[in-house]
Amino acid sequence: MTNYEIRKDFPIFDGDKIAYLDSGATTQRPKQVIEAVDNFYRTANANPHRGAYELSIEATNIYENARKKVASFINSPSPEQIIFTRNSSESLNLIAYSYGLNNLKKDDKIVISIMEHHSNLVPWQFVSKKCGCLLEYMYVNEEGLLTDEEIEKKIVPGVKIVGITQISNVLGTINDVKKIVKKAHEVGAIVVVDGAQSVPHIKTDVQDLDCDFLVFSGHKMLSPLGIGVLYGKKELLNKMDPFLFGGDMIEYVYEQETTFAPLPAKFEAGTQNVGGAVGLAAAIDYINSIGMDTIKEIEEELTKYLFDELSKLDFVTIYGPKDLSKKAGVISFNINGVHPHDVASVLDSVGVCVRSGNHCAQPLLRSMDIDSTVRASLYMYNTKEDIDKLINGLNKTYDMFKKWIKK
Amino acid sequence: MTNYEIRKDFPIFDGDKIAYLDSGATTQRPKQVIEAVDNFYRTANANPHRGAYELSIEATNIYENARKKVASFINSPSPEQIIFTRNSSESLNLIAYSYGLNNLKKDDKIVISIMEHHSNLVPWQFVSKKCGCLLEYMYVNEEGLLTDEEIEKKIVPGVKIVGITQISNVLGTINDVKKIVKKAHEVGAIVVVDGAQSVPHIKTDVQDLDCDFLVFSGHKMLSPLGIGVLYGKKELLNKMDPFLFGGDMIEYVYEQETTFAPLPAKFEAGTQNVGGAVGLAAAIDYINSIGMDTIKEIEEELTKYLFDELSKLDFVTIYGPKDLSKKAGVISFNINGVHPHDVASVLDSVGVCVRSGNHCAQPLLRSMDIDSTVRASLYMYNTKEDIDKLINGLNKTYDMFKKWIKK
Amino acid sequence: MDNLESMYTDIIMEQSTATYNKHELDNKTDSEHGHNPSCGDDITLEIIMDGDKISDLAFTGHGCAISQASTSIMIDVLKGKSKDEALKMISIFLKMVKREEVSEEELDSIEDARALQNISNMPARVKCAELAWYTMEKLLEKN
Amino acid sequence: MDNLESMYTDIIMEQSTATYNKHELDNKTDSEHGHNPSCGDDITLEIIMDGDKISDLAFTGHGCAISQASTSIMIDVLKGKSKDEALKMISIFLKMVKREEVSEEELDSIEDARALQNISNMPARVKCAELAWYTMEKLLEKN
Ligand SMILES: Cc1ncc(COP(=O)(O)O)c(C=O)c1O
Ligand SMILES: Cc1ncc(COP(=O)(O)O)c(C=O)c1O
Repeated sequence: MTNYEIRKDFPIFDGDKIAYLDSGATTQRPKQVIEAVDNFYRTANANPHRGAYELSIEATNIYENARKKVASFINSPSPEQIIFTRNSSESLNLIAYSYGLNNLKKDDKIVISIMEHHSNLVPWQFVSKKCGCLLEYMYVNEEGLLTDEEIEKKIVPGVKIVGITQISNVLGTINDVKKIVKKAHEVGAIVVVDGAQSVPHIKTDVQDLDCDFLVFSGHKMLSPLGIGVLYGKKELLNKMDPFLFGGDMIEYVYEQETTFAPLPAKFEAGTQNVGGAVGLAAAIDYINSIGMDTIKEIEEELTKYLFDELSKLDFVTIYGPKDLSKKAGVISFNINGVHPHDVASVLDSVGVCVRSGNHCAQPLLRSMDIDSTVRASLYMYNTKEDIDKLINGLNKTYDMFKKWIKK
Repeated sequence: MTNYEIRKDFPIFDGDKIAYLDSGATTQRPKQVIEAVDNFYRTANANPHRGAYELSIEATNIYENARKKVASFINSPSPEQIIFTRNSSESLNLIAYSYGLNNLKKDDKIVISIMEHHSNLVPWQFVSKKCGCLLEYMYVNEEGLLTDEEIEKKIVPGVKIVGITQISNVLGTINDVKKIVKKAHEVGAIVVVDGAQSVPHIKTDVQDLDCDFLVFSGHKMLSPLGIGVLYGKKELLNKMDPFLFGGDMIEYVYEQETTFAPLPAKFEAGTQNVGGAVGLAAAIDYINSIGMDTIKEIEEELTKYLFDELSKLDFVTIYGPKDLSKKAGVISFNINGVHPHDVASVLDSVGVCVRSGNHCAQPLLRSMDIDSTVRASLYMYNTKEDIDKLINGLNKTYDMFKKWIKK
Repeated sequence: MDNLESMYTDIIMEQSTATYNKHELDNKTDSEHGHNPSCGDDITLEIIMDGDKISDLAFTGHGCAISQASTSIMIDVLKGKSKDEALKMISIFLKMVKREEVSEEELDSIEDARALQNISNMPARVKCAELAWYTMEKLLEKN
Repeated sequence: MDNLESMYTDIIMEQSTATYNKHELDNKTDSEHGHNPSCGDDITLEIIMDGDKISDLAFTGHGCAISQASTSIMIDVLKGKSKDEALKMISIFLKMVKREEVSEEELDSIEDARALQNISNMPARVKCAELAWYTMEKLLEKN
């Protein structure tokens, strides 16, 4: 399938009114996903796990099959290592509260990269304050890359947790997570991988990476909002205390004592978002029907085109890796002297959707000495025409603003 | 509108194959709700709060309008006191972690009723263990009612938190929350009201109740799964620490320090379930179009019919209030000598969906010296025919099992 | 009613109310507890192992007709078996109720427990039938 | 392009790059900080109150053209006003950009700040225009 064919499955592009270049924030949904959820609510909706009737069993099976699908998508050794959450942020907080607070001691170290999204950063500040441990950063070089020296220097004995995003949501940097995991395990640290920007785009194999935890969000991979995933190694998840308490995650409840259910129920309190899981399963089916290889090819071609076209604009500064083998389909840039918010407004007026701001990565931007950028991010349904619209819009913006730009 | 007319809006009842008597677990959805969500994903989907383009602003507005709708539905003084969560369980955990852990000291008391759902019970066990405080119970009398004496006896100086469900999900008991709140405030305690079973069924006014927190779940009031609500008094919410950390709930993020956004964003980390909020708003519109008074009338009539018909079966024991003015449309019962799970299976075979088990209320059932019950719970789309099917099913069950029943 | 009648057969109803396997064992060598949190079924198995052999087996607890019958029938068929024989029978039983493939021969080998085959038509109840067998598996694996 | 051109007018572009209001005040009597976390716009207002009167006002910080222009224009129109006059103008401005009803008279009363009226056609940018005015409101309420 080509991106042009794929695009037809997405109702929001009917009439081709918008060039949607903000898939890093949230993707659009194909009709296959929308219809799967719709159909669930029309025909199979019930509370799973709790009923003694067929409809409820059906809902349970649908939910557990979604879990199996997610497990095989990231090659999890077993489905019960897949915990459904609301989004990546909740998954990361679950790890911080349930693993972090209970395993870190005074003067232990947590190391994360400076390019982490706030969701893989602020929870670690919380843990480090509560536990009296140290939060340290791996910084990037001028190209936005983590060097081997930096990794070696920061991941040292005493480090207990390493947090790393597989792909930066600002610079598109693809980090060598496998290397970082290896190094971390050598010093006895566990590794939390933020796959929010990677799992939707590149084949992710948790056993190959050997990471201890991996999180991602359904809404960044064609699913409905409100469903996220936490993968963890079984021995870690088994040892962890529950995070949210309530219905369905218990075994026996006495007035003063409670025993908890085994994985995965232990981490899923209350009525779960079965509709969301149905959507995520349908999204994985859709992605598999296209094939991760095809998706990668489409994105690589578009990324190169976007990068080349942007590079031709001498009034634009591009941030992050110039070596495209280390860069995913996420490009941050600025028109020199024009604020990204103004750029985004002009682009919006010509039907181009990009994001402007700090992209929930203030420490990274501060370390690069910038306040904000314009970000274009791609997915399988984008086309060269979308990029051409962006480039035209940037030229128009520059024309509008140039007489006011201070040199 | 009559229940027969309402019923036509619910696709799952097409062909009238099932008598769905498990709305206490989760309700069915009218086409208006399903279509609203569907339409959002087809036309207006984007990440709210983060974009600089119209589509994203539209998503933001849709999300904030849903918040306003929820606020006015429960008469919250302002929309920012409405926090969107995943479900009631998450809302209760938010209170337990963020208010409970930070405000309770050794030997303080938490008082909850014995009829609380595990979701308003297990989190308080967690808090009481962490803080070294005492968790005490208000017990019910033989009819499943909290007496004034019990309330007076338990809510005394030293109590800091009172947790109370407005309607029991097992017995249907309607608690006099207003009286409990008054008493609790007299001794300086705050009150957490579990509205999961009440908000969908009876007009709930947080200002009239004067409760400090109220939680409920969208999926028990015609909405999609995956969206819940926490209401809190503004001064409490403002003073509380954030619970989940990450994107969109921050103001400034530095490497070692973070300042947080004002309400409601402070409590909503990461990309929110806008689709879920759209569904909840559509559900509220639907409910308002019927009218809470009409809903109450329909349910009261059905509850009386159900109770009367069940009472005629001499092989059935009914639990909970006999005074129907104190009982909502939730009735637990047993066929004497037949296990509820077997009853539910026979009912299932004749198309009647009820729940059997302990209904996430083990301490209540233990205090009543039973292991489990059959529960039938009603909503506006149920009919006398549903109840007739149930009664026929019960007669059939009794016929099947009677020769094996031990006296 | 087909599924229902094929499930609540006379054998099963009789076994569900039978009490001859339902008691504690004076000289038990081990025991194991099993529980289905969603429905509340709760049983404890007690065993007397004689070397490799299950020389006695009994249970206490409560639950629905299916779980009680399944437990009692299991005790009937496993008593006197060796650990390995018992584990094999357990695995065949579990495959049978989950509707995985089992041969006629295998079905024969689990003796009267075959009476529970039709439970596989009622997914809501498979858990009830499984409880005793999973609990027994755990118990044997410790021994 | 209609909305866009009516927004990025010469007045606004000029004010967005003007620097005469952008500096610290030596004898400030108070200051207030405003921030839009979603876009990163960040300003600090400094004020010299002379009794009830705003005798001087200036700002530092950074942000988009709209927020910078709105801040500079606000300083122009509020300088010399009394606290009450200023609060009234702020409230009219905020109503105007949110598209709530405002009379011709009211619009006149906010002087040059009227130039920002068309921002109400671009909901994505209303926040940018509001930042300075909300910050000023906070500042005055403390004084
Ligand atoms: C009284 C009561 N409280 C809390 C809950 C938990 O709701 P949820 O499962 O949506 O978190 C329920 C329903 O299961 C309930 O009936
Ligand atoms: C790298 C990265 N991590 C985490 C997140 C947070 O995801 P969510 O908002 O779905 O919780 C995002 C997206 O916003 C992201 O890009």
